[in-house]
Amino acid sequence: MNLAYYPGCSGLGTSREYERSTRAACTALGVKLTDIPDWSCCGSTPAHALEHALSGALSARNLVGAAKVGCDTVATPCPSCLSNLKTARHRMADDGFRAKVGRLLDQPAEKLADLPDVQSVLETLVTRVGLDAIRAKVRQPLAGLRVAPYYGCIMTRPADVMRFDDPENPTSMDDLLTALGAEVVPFPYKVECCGASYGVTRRDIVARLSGRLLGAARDAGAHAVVVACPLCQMNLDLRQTQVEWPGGRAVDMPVFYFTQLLGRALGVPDAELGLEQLCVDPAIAFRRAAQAVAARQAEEAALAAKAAAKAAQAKQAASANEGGRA
Amino acid sequence: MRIGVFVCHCGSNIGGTVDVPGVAQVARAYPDVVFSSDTMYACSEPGQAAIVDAIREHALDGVVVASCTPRMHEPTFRRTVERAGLNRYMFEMANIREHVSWIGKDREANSNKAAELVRMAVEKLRLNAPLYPKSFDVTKRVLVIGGGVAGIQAALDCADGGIEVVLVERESTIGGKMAKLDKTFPTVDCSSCILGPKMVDVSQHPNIRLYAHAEVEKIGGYVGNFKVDVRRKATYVDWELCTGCGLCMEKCPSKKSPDAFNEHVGVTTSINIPFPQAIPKKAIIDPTSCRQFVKGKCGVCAKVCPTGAIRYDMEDQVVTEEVGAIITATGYDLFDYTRYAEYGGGRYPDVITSLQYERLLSASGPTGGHVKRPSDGKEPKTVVFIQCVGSRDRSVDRPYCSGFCCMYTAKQAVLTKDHIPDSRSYVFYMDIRANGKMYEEFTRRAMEEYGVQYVRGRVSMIVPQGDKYLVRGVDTLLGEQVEVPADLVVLAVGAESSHGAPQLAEKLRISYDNYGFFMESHCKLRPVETNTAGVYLAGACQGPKDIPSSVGQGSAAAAKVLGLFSRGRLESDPQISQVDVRRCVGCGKCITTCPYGAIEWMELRGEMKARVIETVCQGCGICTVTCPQGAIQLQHFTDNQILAEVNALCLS
Amino acid sequence: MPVLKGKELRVVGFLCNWCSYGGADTAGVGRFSQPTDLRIIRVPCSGRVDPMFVVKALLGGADGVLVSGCHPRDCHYSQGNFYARRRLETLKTFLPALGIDPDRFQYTWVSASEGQRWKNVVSTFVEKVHQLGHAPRIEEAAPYLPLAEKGDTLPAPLRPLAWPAAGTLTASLEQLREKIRAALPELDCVIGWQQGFDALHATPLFMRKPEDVDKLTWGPLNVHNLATYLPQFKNRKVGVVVKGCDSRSVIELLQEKLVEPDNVRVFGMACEGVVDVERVRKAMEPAEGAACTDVAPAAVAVEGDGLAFEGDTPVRLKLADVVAEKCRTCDTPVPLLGDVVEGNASAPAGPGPDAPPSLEALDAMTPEQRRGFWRAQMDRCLRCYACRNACPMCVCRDHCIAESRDPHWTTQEGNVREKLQFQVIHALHLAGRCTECGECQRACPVNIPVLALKQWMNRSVLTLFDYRAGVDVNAVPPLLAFAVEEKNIKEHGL
Amino acid sequence: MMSFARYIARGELARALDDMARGRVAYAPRREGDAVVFRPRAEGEEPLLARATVPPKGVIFPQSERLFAFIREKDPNDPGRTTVRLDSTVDIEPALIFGGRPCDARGFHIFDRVYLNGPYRDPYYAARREATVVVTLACTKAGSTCFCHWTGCGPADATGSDILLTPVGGGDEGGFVAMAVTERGCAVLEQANLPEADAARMDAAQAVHAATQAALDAQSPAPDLSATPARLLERFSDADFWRDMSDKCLSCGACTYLCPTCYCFNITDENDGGDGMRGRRLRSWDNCMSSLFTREASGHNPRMGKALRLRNRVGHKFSYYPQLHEGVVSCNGCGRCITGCPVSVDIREMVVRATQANEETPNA
Repeated sequence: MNLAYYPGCSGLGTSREYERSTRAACTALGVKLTDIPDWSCCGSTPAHALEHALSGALSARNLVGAAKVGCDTVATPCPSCLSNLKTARHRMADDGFRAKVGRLLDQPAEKLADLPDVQSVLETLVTRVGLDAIRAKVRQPLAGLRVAPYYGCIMTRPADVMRFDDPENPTSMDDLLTALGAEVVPFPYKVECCGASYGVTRRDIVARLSGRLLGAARDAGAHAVVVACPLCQMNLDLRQTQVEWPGGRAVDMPVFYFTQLLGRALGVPDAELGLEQLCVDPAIAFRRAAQAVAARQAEEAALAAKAAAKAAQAKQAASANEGGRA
Repeated sequence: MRIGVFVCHCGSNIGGTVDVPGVAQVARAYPDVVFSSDTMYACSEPGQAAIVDAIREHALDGVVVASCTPRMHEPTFRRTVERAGLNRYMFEMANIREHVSWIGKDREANSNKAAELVRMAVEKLRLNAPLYPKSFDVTKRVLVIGGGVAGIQAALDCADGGIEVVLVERESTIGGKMAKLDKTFPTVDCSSCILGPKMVDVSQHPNIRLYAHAEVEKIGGYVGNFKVDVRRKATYVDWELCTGCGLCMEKCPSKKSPDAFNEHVGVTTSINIPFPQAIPKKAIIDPTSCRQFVKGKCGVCAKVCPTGAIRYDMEDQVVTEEVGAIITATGYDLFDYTRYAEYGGGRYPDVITSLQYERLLSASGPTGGHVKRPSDGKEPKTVVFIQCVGSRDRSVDRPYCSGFCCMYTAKQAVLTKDHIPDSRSYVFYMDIRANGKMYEEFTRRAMEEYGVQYVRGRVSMIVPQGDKYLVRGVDTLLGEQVEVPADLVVLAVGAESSHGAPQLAEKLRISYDNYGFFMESHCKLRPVETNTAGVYLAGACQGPKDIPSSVGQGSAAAAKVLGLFSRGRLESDPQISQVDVRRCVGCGKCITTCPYGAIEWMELRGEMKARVIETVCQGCGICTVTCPQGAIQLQHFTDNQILAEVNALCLS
Repeated sequence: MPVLKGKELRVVGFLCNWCSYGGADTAGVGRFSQPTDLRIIRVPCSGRVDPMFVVKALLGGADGVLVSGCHPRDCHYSQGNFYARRRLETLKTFLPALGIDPDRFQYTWVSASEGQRWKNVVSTFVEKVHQLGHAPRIEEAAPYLPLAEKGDTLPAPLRPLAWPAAGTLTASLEQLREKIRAALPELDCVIGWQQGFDALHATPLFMRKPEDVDKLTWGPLNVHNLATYLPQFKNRKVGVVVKGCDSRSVIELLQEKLVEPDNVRVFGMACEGVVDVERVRKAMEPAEGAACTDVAPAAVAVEGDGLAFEGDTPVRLKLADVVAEKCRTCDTPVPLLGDVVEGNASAPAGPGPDAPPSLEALDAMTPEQRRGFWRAQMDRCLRCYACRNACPMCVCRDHCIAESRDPHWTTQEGNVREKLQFQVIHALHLAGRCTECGECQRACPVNIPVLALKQWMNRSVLTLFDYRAGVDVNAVPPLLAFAVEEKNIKEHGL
Repeated sequence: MMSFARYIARGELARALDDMARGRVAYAPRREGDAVVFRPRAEGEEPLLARATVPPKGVIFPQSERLFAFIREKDPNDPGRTTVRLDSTVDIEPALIFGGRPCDARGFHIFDRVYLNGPYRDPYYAARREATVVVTLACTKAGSTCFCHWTGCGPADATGSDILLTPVGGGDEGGFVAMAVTERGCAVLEQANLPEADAARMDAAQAVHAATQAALDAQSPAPDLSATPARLLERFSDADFWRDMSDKCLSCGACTYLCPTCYCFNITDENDGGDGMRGRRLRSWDNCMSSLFTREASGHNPRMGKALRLRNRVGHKFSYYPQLHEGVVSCNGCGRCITGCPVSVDIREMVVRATQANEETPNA
């Protein structure tokens, strides 16, 4: 499988660990990622607020680059890049828009007509690699780890453009994590907003929204939250002490990128997964998982003991009347 | 030939952008036109009288009226010329309103076009021949498909009118959706109290033959002489012997089989009688959950059945019925609420559909009328109703309003207060549609007397919180977001076409819209008829509607059928094909392409020829094009008549 | 009162009463403004629209013709639009053969509730017709007769075309005669060929008595397709001797049940190509302007891949130069059915150019040239209808609409339009039925290349329905059937 | 009359033709596709000397001609009353036919007996016949299907022609001896002011005629057809004979429309377009081999089968017409019906077989 890879700016900056773990996981799964030569920023959130054609051109430029490399699909980890690339490709259907972008990029309009398709790394792993293939390659199942999968609010919306999973109740990450051996807790806020870029201007909003997410994860009994978006990870992980926890009780809740857990399950050494970059110590989650495993084993042992005792008593009664008969 | 041309002003509709007198003047110069005049309203009483007088005064033997669309007034004017003694088919129309005056303001071009359309009509009329309908006898029996309230009403009215009725119902009992209701708005009277007696009348009426658990398989023939194959699906219980005592239900070991009647709120036994007032009150085995079928061994019901009515080896059986007319009353289905993932429909046990809630409210329901939360059986204190789930929403391809959800939600809110006095109900709505008699007053009482909290706004999401559900929405009147912690959430799901409706439509050869509702002949003027003669519609199969409208349409359809049969014999449409045996060489191509099998072989002096069966031919004309030498000609649309119109335009 | 000069063009519409006529009404009720050019003719169903109505309008001076019916699956008569779709798509691909711009004819589906859509359909189509302007009339086209004579630019044949030596030929011919003599008693007669009025012509032979069978010949002069006589023997037992191409005509007759299988006994042998007498004559003519055209050789001998003509000027011609066009690409040298004498036929044609030479010539012309070509060729038509009566598929012979008053499609006017109109009628009636036996062109006393129209039609039928006539006895000709989902018919832009 | 003769050198032919056709439309053979048909000739155009595929009869007896137009007019103040006005102006333009053969020209003679000298004089035919000069080219070679010498015609028969040209001497130094047959022929020939044809050339012409006649007699000696009219009548009810003769016939119309002596026509009324108030009465060629020829309004057809129709065609030419016209056979032996027939029905074979004594078995 030959995919063009669009890392996105945060991959080189605040979400380095997401970038490293994505590459590690893909290599482990045999997925060849060909970086788009001379890729540039996709315009992220501000660009399309200013000028649609310019924002479209920024993304189209990258897609043209991908086409040059001869790939039919572009994979990108970050939902914001995914949204910009997909919207730009979707809008190429409109002749007027395509002509304007064509002038900006001095590319002939027809070449922009059929640009390569765009998918998130999550979608590529689940649909093209396939859960069975991933399950087969799991070395270290995430036994006992209870996770709350959080997709963020733009990965699946707007539905007719993104065309990924069920827009209101996506399940791809849930299935992936289950395949890795983790236990997914029912998490109602999968696609509710974490406050995104308000973290800079209106910290109070992020505090409330992210707080609610973390509180729900805590109440659902999760050991950790798993995300697929650099901005969500920052709001939930970096600002964990600043958020308003519903019910007041703050607790350390590690926030992983799904590619980190994927890499770990596939046996990739922790150093390559950038676990040390996380603010809340990931070890807390693994320790809780271990305790959970131990607790379950203890319980099974007790059960087995009880069953054995009953069997022993029954055998003794049988031999008693046999003795009687004999 | 002596032709009269009448050009209509239609007030200003035509006169406004067409020089009507000018067209009438030009028409005087057309071949065989001996009289031409313009008239203010041709279709009006004086207008028609003027035509009759002109026919008599000028001894006309053909009339052209240039006015509106023949689809609307051709029958009217045909009767007019018939009153004046002419044959109905010595008449042609030129549509100079919908096709000319209403679509352009250029007076000169419009007048010229109108003159040409009149010229085409005159040229065709010059080749028209009088046609005489043949009469054929009618099977005075009617088939009613669907045993819901509309079908029951239609069946009873037809039976009371003295004609035999064959009622075919897909489920094992008639009653349809209404039988599942506890109470009905706006009077909150008990649904089975008003429906039950009618269902009993159906079972006891001598003129009604009921086939429950049966489906229509094939329909052939034409109005007055339909031949219908009905597949009576296997019930695995011999209904002749079953007395409906219910002993088998008590003893049946598989108690957890799906209870479709109760909308899967509760569970039931594999062999069951859906509800106490079921008609026919007979047991039926669900082969998907019955151990005898699934595991191959059980036989408890066979052992306990006092009359030995159990037949595990029962097969489907197809019976053929001959009927003269068909009334389709196949009702509707509910929108699949799982498509709204944000409401958690199908995932959260206490988020249920309105019909499931109706079963919880119903005394014959699984909880005996006590409202209990499906998750833990506790009585809910806060109930939230959400309107327009799967209605008025283009994103799920359901842009239409289902009409009755506002009313049954108000009713359910009122009943909730009755059942749980200290409960508190919320209703999230966009607009309340309460346009029937006493409807608005009823919803007002729900708001004022029963303290139902109506919140104007849509619900964005439902989040389980502990054992409650946080319903997050907006109150657009206050301009704030709202969160209601609810014990139970009831989704007012909208109506959609009954599953299998498109396939039935193709069997009936009627058309349906892209939501699967059947197309009526004219939305205002002929709501219960279809474009296929002899096939009528009643109830929600034609579009979402409440019980009063459905019953009304049931009676309307019955009235149409009684009117159809009242005339004793039916007249066949003379606009059918005819074979000129001199020109027919017996190649059989027309027989191959006739969609109705209306052409058969005939031997004439040792040669094989084609012959048209008058009563079966529907007048489509496919055979006339197929015949290379034009031996078979569709009357009133013969090759020469159409060529006359083409030549009037092109042969200059 | 013709159309308003300068403002309107002649646009004729055929609308089905139940859906599209209703859609036009709804557009009217909705007051959606439309250009005034369109004149609507109401028909019960799009299945009632005969492609010849469209041709009659276009040849008669219409600048544009629009047909509209119910959407597929929604026809009031359930199948009308399915048949219409096949008939009208076949017509649309055939119009260019006459030099008529196919954009001048459009068919589409509009339902009774789609007022807005009808307005768009009419406005777009009328706009398109205005772009095309007045339709050029075929009878006013400049006559165009390409100078390339038939003989000289012929591509090499795709099969060897070598008749067996005289000895083996007569041996297998004797075998064939034996089979016929054996079958003769229980047959009314057996149709074959015998020597004609000169050495260059064979003529059909009707064998009833054993001694007639002695006259049976087999060779490159057996040009006639004897299957054309079978329909007249409808309820009598008859035998017929066929070449490979003729056998396809017998199969097509059986497909359409125009002859009963147990009333027809077919005999045949391998064929190595038959002569085109016109080409032989051209090759024989010493010089232009000879006093008398049909100077015939005294005798003709078949020698392998050539023909030896004795006579005052003995000449030897290569078969490849004088053989009929159809034989160059013949893929059925051995009859496909019947009691066949296993002669040693050479290999059938391998893959070759997709279009036969005369069709390629027609393809190469511009629409203007095609109009001029058909105007010039049809000018000399005598309306003798030999092309119709020689055609095995034309069974309605005495009742043909080319000469009937009811229905009155064609007038007795001697102009090019009426003459060409019959050729279009013939091509449309043969759509999906013509086996390209070439008899129509061979029978024409003034040698008009009418076969090119049928070859064009067969190519359209092949692309639209991937169907070839007269190959499978059980197949139904495509225009006598329909498919709910058409594989190769793409809905048009309107 | 034979004395009036001129000589046209080969190179001079085009110029001579222009002079002779002064003030007339000249029709000459021209190759169109693979057929040679008579078409109006442009000034100075070198005429094709090959024999035409179709006879020139269409110039004088058109395939379809308008007899008259009828115009319906309405009384302005009473649209009920309509009067019909006829417009039967016959616009004939003087013409000249060059390049026909004696068998073509004699065809006009057969027509004249019916349309001019018969009980009813046809104005349309008469107008065209008198306006057309026929310049015929004598034959120098015998075609395989030529049998003009059987029917009273011949390779140099001048009947029906105004001027007879005979090619003398071969190659480019040869030329044509032009003999005027009728006064009109003399006048037209005079226009071309050509040199006198001296005795030597006249003899050469006679020699050519004789040579062609000899070639014909050698190729197919003329049988004695004097008894044919009677024999054909005797054969009238011999169904087997006519079945055998007509088995292979396709009953199309090629033979009749190619025949220079077939003069049957059909009359139909056709509506003009425009305002529908005008129409035309057309006379067009008809073909007795088609079943429509004798089909009655009821659908009954006295000659339903093609055998009966073929019997009528042969009988008409070799029996019925001769009995009406002093034994003149209405067939010039041009052989076009044989070469033009898709299945090579040979009228010679039918006539000879019919003439032989009855006792011989038909299928000999």
